[in-house]
Amino acid sequence: MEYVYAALLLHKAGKEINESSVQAVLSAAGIAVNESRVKALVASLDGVDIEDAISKAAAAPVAVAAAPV
Amino acid sequence: MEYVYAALLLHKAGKEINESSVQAVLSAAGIAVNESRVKALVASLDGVDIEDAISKAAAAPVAVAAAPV
Amino acid sequence: MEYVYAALLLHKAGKEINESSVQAVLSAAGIAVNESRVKALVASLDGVDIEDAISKAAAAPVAVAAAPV
Amino acid sequence: MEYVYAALLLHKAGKEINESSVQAVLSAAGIAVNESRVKALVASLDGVDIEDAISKAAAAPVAVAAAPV
Amino acid sequence: MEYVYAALLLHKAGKEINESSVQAVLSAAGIAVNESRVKALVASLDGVDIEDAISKAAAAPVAVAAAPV
Amino acid sequence: MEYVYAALLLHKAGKEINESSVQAVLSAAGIAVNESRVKALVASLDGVDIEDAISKAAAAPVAVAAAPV
Amino acid sequence: MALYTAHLPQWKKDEITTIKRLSSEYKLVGLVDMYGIPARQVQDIRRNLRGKAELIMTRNTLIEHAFGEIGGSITDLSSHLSGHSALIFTNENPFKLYSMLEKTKTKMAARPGETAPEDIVVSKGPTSFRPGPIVGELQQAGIPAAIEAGKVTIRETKTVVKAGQEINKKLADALAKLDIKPMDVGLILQAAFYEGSIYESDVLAIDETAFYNSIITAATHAFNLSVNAAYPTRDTASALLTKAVREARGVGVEAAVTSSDIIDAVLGKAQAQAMALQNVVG
Repeated sequence: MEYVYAALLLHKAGKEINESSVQAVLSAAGIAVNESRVKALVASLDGVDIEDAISKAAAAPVAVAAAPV
Repeated sequence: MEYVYAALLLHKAGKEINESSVQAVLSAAGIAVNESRVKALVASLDGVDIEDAISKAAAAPVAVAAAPV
Repeated sequence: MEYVYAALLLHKAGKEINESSVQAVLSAAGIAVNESRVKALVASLDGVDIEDAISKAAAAPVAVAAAPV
Repeated sequence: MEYVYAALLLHKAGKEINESSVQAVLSAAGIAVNESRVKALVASLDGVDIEDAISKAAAAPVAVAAAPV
Repeated sequence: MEYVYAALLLHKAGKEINESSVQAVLSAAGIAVNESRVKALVASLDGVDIEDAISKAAAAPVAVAAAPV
Repeated sequence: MEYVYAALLLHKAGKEINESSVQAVLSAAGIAVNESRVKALVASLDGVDIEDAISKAAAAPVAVAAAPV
Repeated sequence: MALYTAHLPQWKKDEITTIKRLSSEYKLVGLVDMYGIPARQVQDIRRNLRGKAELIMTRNTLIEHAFGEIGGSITDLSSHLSGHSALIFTNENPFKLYSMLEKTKTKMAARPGETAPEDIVVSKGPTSFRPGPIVGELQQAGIPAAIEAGKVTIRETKTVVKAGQEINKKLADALAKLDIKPMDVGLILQAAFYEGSIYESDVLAIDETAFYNSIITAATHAFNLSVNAAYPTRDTASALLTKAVREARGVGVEAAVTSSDIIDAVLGKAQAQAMALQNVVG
């Protein structure tokens, strides 16, 4: 999931999400970066409306609801 | 929110969440870091069971308001 | 509600909830304190498991109306 | 959460929520105040309609999560 | 998604999910295999309890707030 | 379930789902193929809108919130 | 039974020749049960099958005779012959044929003595009948009929016969008058010979709903695995982002991180907690 957080971080910072930017963020966190996972992430995000995905999460209630039945 | 993303990235990577690690991640994403916000983040997360909070977030339903009848 | 806020504040800070502590918090917020309400609050909290009570807080779907996925 | 309670208390009392008022309330509760957290709180509340945010909590339905399928 | 199905098939067959087994399944389907995507898949699944991951709902349950009566 | 996985793998890859393609995928995964189950699968898929079924899977389970009390 | 073609009359020889010819022309030879299907329905079914399958009605002895002459495993089909078997020929596989035949089924009125395939329910409401002896006939069949506003009306919705029970003559007549058609009629595939093997009806029956649900389940598995293992695909990238944001928001609110993105949620949670406590203290 850390790869996805890196993408969100870059998005929030207004930076392009590409292989080198994702790699830079992960490396800064001290993570041994798996290049293929970075590629897969960047490829899968092509054409995705990130703002839209974020807004869907924003609708979530934040405190925990009653226990699942 | 980028500060929280940075914290989760570190958490997922199994790294310690402290002022310098958060700062490093944010900087790598090209974000101009506000030191006081980093301090506040680290202080807020102190004592919080992040794994637990994540799993609660995943279980919470997304609220969709029904159209008024 | 301000009396309850004061009690929660004290509770979260790990402080004892008694007449003088509640009074101090309310006064600091510039609230004219009603002594008998303070007494009533402290009395009614006696024996109450506050953590348990607040964990029952309903999920608040604060941002509403995401389109159904 | 005590910082947020302090903000709600001040809001309820009709006082301005600024660094010194928040600090005063927390100190009165005997809390060692973290300045950055106070700053972050005050900054995040800038432009927020508190009445609106808390009224949504009041209107919140009790969400019952469906069992995972 | 075909890469994920390949993993599911191998899992179901009780086979190890590694680069060559995934490649074999995809090739048998007549797919021109992207080596980096295979590597990413295998890396992502490393340490994952697949039984658990396939049965745990990944999408958030949607709570539909009842219209006020 | 492995027969359905195989069918979806082929579908996602844009390949035709027929007896020999299903058989090839299953065999490559090391699954002992039951010929009549393959036939049954292919026959059952006739007239099924796979995309439609998949889109139902992606939809989040709907939890219905109780009305405010 | 001895099989001496030479002693058979010409018409029988011709039928056997036809069966043998069709058996070699088509990939599938099947037996279908024609029991209880009126001639008119048979016409309809034939028309529906045109171009896809050929239906031949002949005597069982001639079928057996023909299979015997062909030899090999097709002779095993003979053991599935019943009193009302007919032959069906097609190039489809047995599963497709089975579902094709299922789709050609139609509803028909029940005849006296037949078994109800499901609970038969007569619904409340007016009928098209004018008052007359019909009311008594319906009542005798156990249907709560009455005259209301000059029309024969069913007073209440009632299950007149349960699944598996016999439909007696009075009820059969009454249901026919009310135009209730509870019986499924159609060809039932008893067994099929296809590419060297015999397929019996029990393996051919596929529950379409269960199958459709299994596709949904398989797709759900893939979706869940992709998201939970954080292996992004085009189909799941957006869901992964949403999940990551939800996690971040959850952690942020839990830790009361005061960030402008989630401050409203944090305030809401604090307020909800205060309200919960207020409820306790009264």
